[in-house]
Amino acid sequence: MTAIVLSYWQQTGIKVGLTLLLIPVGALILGWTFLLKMMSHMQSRLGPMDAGPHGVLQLVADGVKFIQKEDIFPDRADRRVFALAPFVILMSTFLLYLVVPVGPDLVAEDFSTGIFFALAVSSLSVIGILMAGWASANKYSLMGGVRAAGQLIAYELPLVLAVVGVVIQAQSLNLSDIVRAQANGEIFGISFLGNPFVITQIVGFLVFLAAVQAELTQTPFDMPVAESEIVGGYQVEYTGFRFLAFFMGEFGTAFAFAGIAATLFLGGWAVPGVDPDSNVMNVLGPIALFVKVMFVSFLIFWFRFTYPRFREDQLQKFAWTILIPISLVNILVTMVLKVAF
Amino acid sequence: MSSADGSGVPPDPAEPDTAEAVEPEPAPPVVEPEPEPEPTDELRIGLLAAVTESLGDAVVGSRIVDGDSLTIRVATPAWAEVAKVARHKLHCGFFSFLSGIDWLPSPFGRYEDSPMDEPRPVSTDIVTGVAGGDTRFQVFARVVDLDRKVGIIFKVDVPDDDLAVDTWIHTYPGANWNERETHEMYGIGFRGHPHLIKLYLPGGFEGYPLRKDFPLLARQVKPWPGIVDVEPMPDEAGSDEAAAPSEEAAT
Amino acid sequence: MTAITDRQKLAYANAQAADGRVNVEIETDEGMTLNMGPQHPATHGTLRIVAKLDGEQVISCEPIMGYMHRGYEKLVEVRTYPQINTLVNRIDWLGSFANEVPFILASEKLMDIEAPPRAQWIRTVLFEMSRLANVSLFLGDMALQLGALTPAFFAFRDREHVLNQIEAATGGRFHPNFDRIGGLKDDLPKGWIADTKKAMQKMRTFCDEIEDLIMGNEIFEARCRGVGVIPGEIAQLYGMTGSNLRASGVDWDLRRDQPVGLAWNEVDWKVWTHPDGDSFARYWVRLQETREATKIIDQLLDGLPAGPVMAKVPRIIKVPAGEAWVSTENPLGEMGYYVVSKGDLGPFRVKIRSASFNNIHIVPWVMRGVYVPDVITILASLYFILGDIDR
Amino acid sequence: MPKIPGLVKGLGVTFKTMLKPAVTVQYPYEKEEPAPRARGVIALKEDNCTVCMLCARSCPDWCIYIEGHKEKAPPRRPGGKPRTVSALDRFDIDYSLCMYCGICVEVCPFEALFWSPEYEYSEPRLADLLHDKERLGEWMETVPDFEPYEAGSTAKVLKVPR
Repeated sequence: MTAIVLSYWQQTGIKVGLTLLLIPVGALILGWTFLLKMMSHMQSRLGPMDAGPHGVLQLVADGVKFIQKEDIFPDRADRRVFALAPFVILMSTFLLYLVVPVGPDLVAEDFSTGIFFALAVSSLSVIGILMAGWASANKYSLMGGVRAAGQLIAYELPLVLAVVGVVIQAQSLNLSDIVRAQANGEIFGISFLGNPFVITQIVGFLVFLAAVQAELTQTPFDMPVAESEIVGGYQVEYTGFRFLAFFMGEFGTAFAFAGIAATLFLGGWAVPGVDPDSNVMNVLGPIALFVKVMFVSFLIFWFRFTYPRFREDQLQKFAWTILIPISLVNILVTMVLKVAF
Repeated sequence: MSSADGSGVPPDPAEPDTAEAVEPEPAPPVVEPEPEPEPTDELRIGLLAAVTESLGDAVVGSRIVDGDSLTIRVATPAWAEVAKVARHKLHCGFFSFLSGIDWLPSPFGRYEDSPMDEPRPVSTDIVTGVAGGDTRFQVFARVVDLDRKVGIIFKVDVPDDDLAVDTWIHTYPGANWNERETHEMYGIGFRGHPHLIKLYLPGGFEGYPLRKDFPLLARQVKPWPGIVDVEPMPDEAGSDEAAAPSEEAAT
Repeated sequence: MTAITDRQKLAYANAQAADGRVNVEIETDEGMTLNMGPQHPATHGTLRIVAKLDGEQVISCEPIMGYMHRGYEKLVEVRTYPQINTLVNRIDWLGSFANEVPFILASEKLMDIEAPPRAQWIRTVLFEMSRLANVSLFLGDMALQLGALTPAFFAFRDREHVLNQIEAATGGRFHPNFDRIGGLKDDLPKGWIADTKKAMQKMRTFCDEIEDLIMGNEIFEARCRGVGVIPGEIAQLYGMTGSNLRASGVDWDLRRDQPVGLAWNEVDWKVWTHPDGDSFARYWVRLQETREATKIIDQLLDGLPAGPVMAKVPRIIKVPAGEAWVSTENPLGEMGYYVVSKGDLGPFRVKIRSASFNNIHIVPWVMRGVYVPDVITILASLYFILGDIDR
Repeated sequence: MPKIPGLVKGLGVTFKTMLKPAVTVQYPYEKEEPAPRARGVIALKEDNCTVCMLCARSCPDWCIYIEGHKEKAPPRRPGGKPRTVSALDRFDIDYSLCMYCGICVEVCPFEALFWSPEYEYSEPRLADLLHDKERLGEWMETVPDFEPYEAGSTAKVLKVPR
């Protein structure tokens, strides 16, 4: 079927290029739709209106501005670590994108342990944040970095545990298989919608959303960057394109996580009523996934713009005494039901 | 000009204020109290009586305005005591403010003099206000009893040779910053205050800004624009053609 | 390498030393000193808090101020009474009309003048409107400090209605300079009362929104309940006033307890108190007071007496010698002026007793053993305006 | 009825607000009408000024600078004596110092100063904010009429001299 046969490095090049392109595009889409527009309207404002129709190019303009800016290092910063930190975070984002399938054949790397890989690489960003926090030679940065580390590690667990329920139901760690399991599944014999796991795994979905919110350091879990307390936390000393990298990392990761959540719980690229393995899905799939991603992102940002933030100790308490027990119970129930049916 | 000891450290509050250009005269003996109707305010008369009972001779002046205010001036040594009396005996639990006042007439006025005028005669007579006073500086404070809804203003003279009074912070912790402010603004010391550093001003600031003999620089660097500047008619009063702006022209 | 001259080095060292002076004073062997401000977003203005931390726990802290000290007490000594009026409404710039009132009242007391009833009522209306303008911003700002962006924008949006009405009546949105010895500068323009009532309706909607959006929020409660508890007695000794005092369970409101001639006694309203004394109580009390203020204004506008707005006052105002103290219940707390006059065009001395100065005084007491985020919560809930602290 | 948790109520508030139109006014393209009483800029009616200096003297910021000279004006009534009047040479208001208190407008006994609600006169240079008497005179066109008063008022509505 394939007319063109690409060598390994050509394939890799295209995959890497496309994925790298996805990060800023995803960040731009989320940034404009939700950060600039949805937030503004939730606050009775219009948001930026001048750069392009309804300010669509505002973030591009901001990006250009950031790139022009001087690359400033604090006096006592650990220069190499300081310079590297934003890119460590970007790398983690990049690796996340690799495993998210956007169509039956459209996936950069179809690992059989895809979701496991995704959750593993997402924790890499902790290292970048710690590096940034430490190397800035700033007390606020340090506090932000340490807060971030504590928070991300604490919320890694509910994140993983929430996914376990899905994995049990789908009987696979491969994201493409999870999508197919949802598309081909049925609930009590009703196969019209397939079986998006959000229905059976609603608890897992909510826990996953909460944990994602924390992973992304979005309000109400944004203590690492809490601008009214520690003035931006680990980002406080960054300017120019390094700050831009942080920004892209944050929103790119949000995009990726929304993609993962959509894949795990909302049926991914599958569209109800269309055979998931038909070729048309390679065109329809990305669109379907994009719609679902936007839905999940909407939830994420809706919470962000409505809630105040927790305190650090309350956040930990929330993770360890509420989210983790709930997700453990959820796993148990899922297991029992899985065996029963 | 104000005393500037130039050492950069906050001056010792107990240090006598000798650097004054205008040595404060010993104040006129007693300020004539205006003839006033006898107060009829039972509540405030009672409070005054209670203070007098506790402090005896230390109450050196007082004034009651019916239904409005009670001002009590106490002798300098009794300043700390009067706070205790107010809080524990009169149950004035609410501390409103504490500040100082410099009764020296300002040698500068409102800076609205033409440089061409004769300098105004500057009076150095110290006329103190309500409840009298014997010194150039006074410290006054206000406490309130929220239950009886009555406030008392206490005043105390600050001796000219030893610009210090006792601190109130052991009785009213809220006096802390007020005393620090009074200290930096007037140079009045507060004996027993543990942390009498500057509150508003930078550490190295010299001089005491709220003293009357401390000039307000912002008004000194610029001439007053209100000086009448109307050129007279050239043919009028035989003034010369160069017509230096005359002050009297319009007045 | 970049060449740094000795002069630059010296300047840098001096700057560092000046900055460090405060730190050294409370820095000891252990712990970390965290310097919040003067450019910190949570200190809305230029307050600076130097806190000694153990981890994220505050061991002791010391507020440093004076970055905005304008020397009002010195400035008023070279100004005439009308000129001071425009100066003092810059003390608490969010509720500026309320700053003018006690000063004018003190001057009127010395001159033995009383403003006509219509002026008194309009004064009260504008006073309460400045309370709305001030406190509504607090309702949004405290949420902002706790990380919720949206209420702050709601506050700015709806405060606009109040500011527009203040502008329509006085000509100044922020600094009305409308109060005069003996009355008011001008009467109300036509249609103002109806517009103001509409604005009050909007403010009540705003209060409902805030209640749903933030005060009922479980996260908000978790952040505020039990944080920064101030017992009523301590609050009094530190001179805390206003909503902060009432949130500590002390039923004390100068509007009711120390009437100064304005029209509060003529209408039906309620003093709200809360027994808890924590940050949540302070927020709660202020929200109730915002509602109460809209009710006060509505009632006052309904009963506005007819008549002149200015008493007979000499054209050149000379205040007879004497001393007078007048304080009112301003949006931030008790705002008072001790005016000493010697019969001149300007006062001899004015002691300005501002509310925030005393409200913030309690910070070192209340911030022992709290977490860094609680510092923000407490500061936000105490609610201060820097101009009101530094004067 | 069980209590709706505050977390959900809050989401409702933001969602509802999102569906309502925004209140933003797109400033350079659309403008809000300031209140007629708004203190935007001070306008000078030069003919009415008698160089009495009252405004300059009562200005708390010392930002009004006035110079004048005496001159002969034609008599009011035909056949009368020529009058000596004071004419303005200079009337500057430094808007970089002005704090818009309005005391000058209020003290002016000859109706020479008025408030205009115009506000768009910012300048890139501080020195350009010093408006001379020609500039201040131009503002006179933008001065609105005084509004009528609310019911119950006994104040008289004044007229702006045109």
